[in-house]
Amino acid sequence: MAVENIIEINNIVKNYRIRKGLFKFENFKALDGVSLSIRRGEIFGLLGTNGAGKTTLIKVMAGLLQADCGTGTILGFDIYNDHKKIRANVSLVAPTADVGTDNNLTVRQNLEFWAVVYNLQKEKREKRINDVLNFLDLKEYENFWPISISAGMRQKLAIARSLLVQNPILFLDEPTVKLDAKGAQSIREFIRKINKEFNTTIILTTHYIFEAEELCERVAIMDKGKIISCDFVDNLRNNLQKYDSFTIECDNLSTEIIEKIKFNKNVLECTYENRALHITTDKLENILNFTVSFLRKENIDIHSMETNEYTLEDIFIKITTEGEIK
Amino acid sequence: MKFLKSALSFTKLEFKALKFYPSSFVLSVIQSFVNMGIWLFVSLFLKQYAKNALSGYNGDFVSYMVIGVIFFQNAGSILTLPFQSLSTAFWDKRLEIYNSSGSGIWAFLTGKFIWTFVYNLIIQLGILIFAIFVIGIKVNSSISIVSVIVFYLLFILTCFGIGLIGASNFFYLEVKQGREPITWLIDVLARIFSGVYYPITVIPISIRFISYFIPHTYALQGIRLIMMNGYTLSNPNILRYTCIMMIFCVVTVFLGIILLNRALIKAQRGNGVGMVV
Amino acid sequence: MEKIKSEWDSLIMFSKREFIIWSSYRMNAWMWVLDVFFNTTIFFLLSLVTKGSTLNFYPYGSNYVTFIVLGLCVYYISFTNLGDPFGRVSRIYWGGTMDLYLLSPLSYFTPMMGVMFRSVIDDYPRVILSLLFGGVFFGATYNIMNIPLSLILLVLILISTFGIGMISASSFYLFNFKQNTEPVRFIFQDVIIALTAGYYYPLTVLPYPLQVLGSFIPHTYALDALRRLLIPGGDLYAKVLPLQKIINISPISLDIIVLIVMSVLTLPLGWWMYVRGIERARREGTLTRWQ
Amino acid sequence: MSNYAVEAFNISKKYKGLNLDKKESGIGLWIKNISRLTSNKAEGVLALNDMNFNIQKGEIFGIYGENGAGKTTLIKILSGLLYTDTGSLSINDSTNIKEIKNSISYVSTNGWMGLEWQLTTKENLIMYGNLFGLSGKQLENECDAVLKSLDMYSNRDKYISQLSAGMRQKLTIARGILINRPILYLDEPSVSLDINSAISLREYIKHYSLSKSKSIIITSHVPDDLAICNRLMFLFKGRMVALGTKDELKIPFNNDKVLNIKCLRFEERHVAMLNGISGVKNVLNYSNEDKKNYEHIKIRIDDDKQLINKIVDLFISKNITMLSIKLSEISLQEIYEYYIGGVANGKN
Repeated sequence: MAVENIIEINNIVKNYRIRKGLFKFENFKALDGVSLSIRRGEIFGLLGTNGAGKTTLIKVMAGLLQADCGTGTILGFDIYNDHKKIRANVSLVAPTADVGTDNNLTVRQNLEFWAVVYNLQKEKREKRINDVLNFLDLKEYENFWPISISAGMRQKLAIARSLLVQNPILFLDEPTVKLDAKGAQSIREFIRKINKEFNTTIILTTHYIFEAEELCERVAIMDKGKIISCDFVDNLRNNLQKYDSFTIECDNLSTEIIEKIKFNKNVLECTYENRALHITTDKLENILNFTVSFLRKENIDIHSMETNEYTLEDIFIKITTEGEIK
Repeated sequence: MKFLKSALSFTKLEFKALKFYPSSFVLSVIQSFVNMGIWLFVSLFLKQYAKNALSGYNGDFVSYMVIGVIFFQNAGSILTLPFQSLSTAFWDKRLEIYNSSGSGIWAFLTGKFIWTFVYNLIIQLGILIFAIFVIGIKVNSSISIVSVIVFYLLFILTCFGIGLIGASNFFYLEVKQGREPITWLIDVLARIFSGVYYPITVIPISIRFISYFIPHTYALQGIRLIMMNGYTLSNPNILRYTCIMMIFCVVTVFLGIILLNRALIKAQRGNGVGMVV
Repeated sequence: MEKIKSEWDSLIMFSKREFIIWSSYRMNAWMWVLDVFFNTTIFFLLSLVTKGSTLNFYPYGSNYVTFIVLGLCVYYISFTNLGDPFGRVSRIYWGGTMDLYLLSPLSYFTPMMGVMFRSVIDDYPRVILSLLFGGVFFGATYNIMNIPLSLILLVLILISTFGIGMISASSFYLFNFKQNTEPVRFIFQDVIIALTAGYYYPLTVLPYPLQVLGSFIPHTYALDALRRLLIPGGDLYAKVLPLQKIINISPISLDIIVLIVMSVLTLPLGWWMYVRGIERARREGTLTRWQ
Repeated sequence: MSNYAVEAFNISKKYKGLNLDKKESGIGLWIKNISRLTSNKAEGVLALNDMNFNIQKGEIFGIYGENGAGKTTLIKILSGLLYTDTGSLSINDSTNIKEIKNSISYVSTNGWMGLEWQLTTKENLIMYGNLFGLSGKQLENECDAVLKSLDMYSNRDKYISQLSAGMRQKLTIARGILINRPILYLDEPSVSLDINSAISLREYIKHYSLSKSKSIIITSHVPDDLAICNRLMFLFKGRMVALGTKDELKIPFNNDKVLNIKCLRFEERHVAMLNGISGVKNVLNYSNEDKKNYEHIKIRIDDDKQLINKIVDLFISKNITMLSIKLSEISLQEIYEYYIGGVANGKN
């Protein structure tokens, strides 16, 4: 399948007017020239500090907010003229999952209500609701009041609502905030499952970076209304470190051994300090295998080993504190 | 002293809100004027037919109506105040925060009371002056201002007391929004039986006894007699009304404080004053 | 056609939901009934003030209780149709669901109308109740002959007040009145209508400028016609309203024509303004309160 | 004077009627459901069951548990917002509810957090100070100091509506610190804070406790928040399942370590071989869900340095490329699961 950009926006600018006094207003730049393209079927992560403009961007992409300038198409629809069609074809789960969940209705009644609102055909409604309930393991709770199920369940209910119609795009704004470890884990599993089974494009914002690392192929990191970098996680990593390196913790290395390791032409740099052997290389896998088996052959104890790969969290902190990477 | 200071900080809070939306002050002034106007026109419409029923007040139905409505309005907003304040704070999730200070909820209610009292006093005083000088409500020339103030204060405090009793219902109530039954009932009964809109003498004799259990009856009647007929506190009728109002005032305020305190303690024994979920 | 069908389905579903919520407030329903009862009682007792004088509210017959009961009917209708749409829009806004409704194929109006259903079941029965209480307990009498025409008048006042209600609702987004009292509704319902609609007194009591102001709201005409038709002894031909004195046709037909014109004007205007309001909110990002 | 900031004996708390698991007959209402709790017919639901513990003065104490384990209830009880059903509680050597309220500072970060929209950040703090009986010039100075220390000083004249969620949260925490009570409760302090703010908040809390010798009690379901705690309590379904320092809590694990291995070309059949090495307790987790096809293996092993060599040798012989081998401590969530597993097995 050819790579197809399901979302394509260019130079989006959005200003908010903030009330300062009775008649005084001040502009606040929420988005400052954002360009982004997202492919069909990927899980895309939007990361950023508080107030970086993630939610605004999501609203613009969902057609809930009109950009001040810039161009863009979502699902091939123009963001200015066809916003109605965009809205009818995307789903969104807001960070406060309880919004839209009516506490007076049971879980099932809630879904029935939204099924009608989403204009599902009458014959299909019943089946679809059952499917969604089964898919998210909510079936046994269908007759419960939303208030008596856990926060994680309520979050699932919100996701269930957005799955009723099989829209090709699903926006998840902080889906796991306020959930405990177990609840968050199961939500993450479902996100992956939804993406796989329905080939839904998922755009995800989160504060938990490890979550993005676990789920997303590509991420965009936002700061002050700008996307300061947007790429595959690996590429971001490669940008930060040109060569791979790894560290092996081991005792009593003689200079002789170190020289032997250095002799390999793929080893670019090799130091031994404080019981740590640090090697920089351009061929990670080979050198790893080579070094480890060499050390073991020389009967040297290995205490630990680590490839010095940046985690997404490191990348995030580095990027947001140091600014754009050239 | 510390208590008063924290109560006043709530008063200040309301004042700040007013600064944010000065229009709300204008709106409530207009609202009060309109409400007075409606009843003014009703009395204008009916005044020619009502001479007989109002012989005790010189047959002046318009003055009778306007004075009654102005004071009744004022009392009505105090009556609902405690419950309303608790309810908004509860839904805004503030109540628990206030309660984390030793006497926070009481400071909150007192502050609100002070604010509403002053706010309404200004508005209603304006309307009263308007009614006297523009509409031409007849007020006795030898009116005893002190007596009016005494009655007014007793009236307002009584209403606050009833409001507190009503507010103690808050934590027992099924629906923590809208009107609360006790204050609602008092309000409705007062509208019908206390003679806001018509003298209680027109009420059929078989149900007129209800009037005598409502503080509004005495307060409004006393204020009218003082303002329209020029009676002073030395008048035996007025003196009797003053005593009755004092009893009402002391009983309702004390009962209100005790009941609300008990309700708070009970709430903390149960599920707390904040939302469980 | 398909579209209308689906909107209709959603409307039904909304109403069903509102009904479920409404029916769990049974206590409230009783309070409403009592409220109607007490309201009529107040005016019944007020009418006793006039004991000992002969009444004649020309041209509206001589029964003050019927007079008031009809006033209350129009008051309740106006309370819902005019007063409610704004409240509903703001409920959707503060509840945060506006975004979600917009992310569905529904038209802009369906959610608002659907959510209004709760007030409809709350308030419309009050119209009938007040007529009933007036008749059963307080001696109100009606001209049964003229009921069909009165029903047409009721429908017209329903539509025209709803039109004004839509205008008021649109000001929520269009003029950004979110925190406080909303001016369109306030000026109309709480000032002009409250004073000049004449729920409790005929328009003729008012000073002339207020009478002219009263000529611009539908309530005046609806009440004028209803009272002439339904109160025994009402005069169908005497001209009392300012407009009736200017235009020389029979008062009842003038009332009906004016009501039709007002309905045709306000409803599309309200409709259009509401769409503009949502568009504006979409530009400014004020559709819902997030965070 | 005792050394304890909090002493709790056998405290239990029942909520009324929160048990709505069964579908109720007829149509209920959300509000009704909350308030049905207050009617006498309501079933009691045990929110906290028979808890005994002490918290020392100057200690940072953590409460860890899943959603709905009773964390918030416990903290509300400790701050005098809820009364216990049974048991006795003494906070700062006092059992009087008014004195308790005067010796604690309760920071809840739920919902709108009781901030007043019509006031600026600083005015909010001053208003809150007034509520707690502080006033005057001194209060203003303290407000400035607190705002500075939480890096909020530049926002002091902003209205609440202009603050982001994270800033609002910081403001509620500032409010709690402002009134300067010997005990500070933080309920879920880092929800909706971004990473950097959360880290600096933790540092600040630690510093605050040390420098002013305050007792701080933190509830959270985020393990990172609790890293600064001296002692931890595990809560599960209203029961205290464990209490102690992190090392004490780890005793049942016999100093076991977790070995995390990331590698290429690991297959299912190799698991058995790993288990065959003596000293390997069990393979906890094996997944290849990584996007780059790395396999992640978690093994629980004895605390024995030589074991790593054995495993490395095995991998070399099987031609599996290892990208990292790292010993780590057992995570808080794992310890927690161990304890609640014990409760579930023991009691049911």
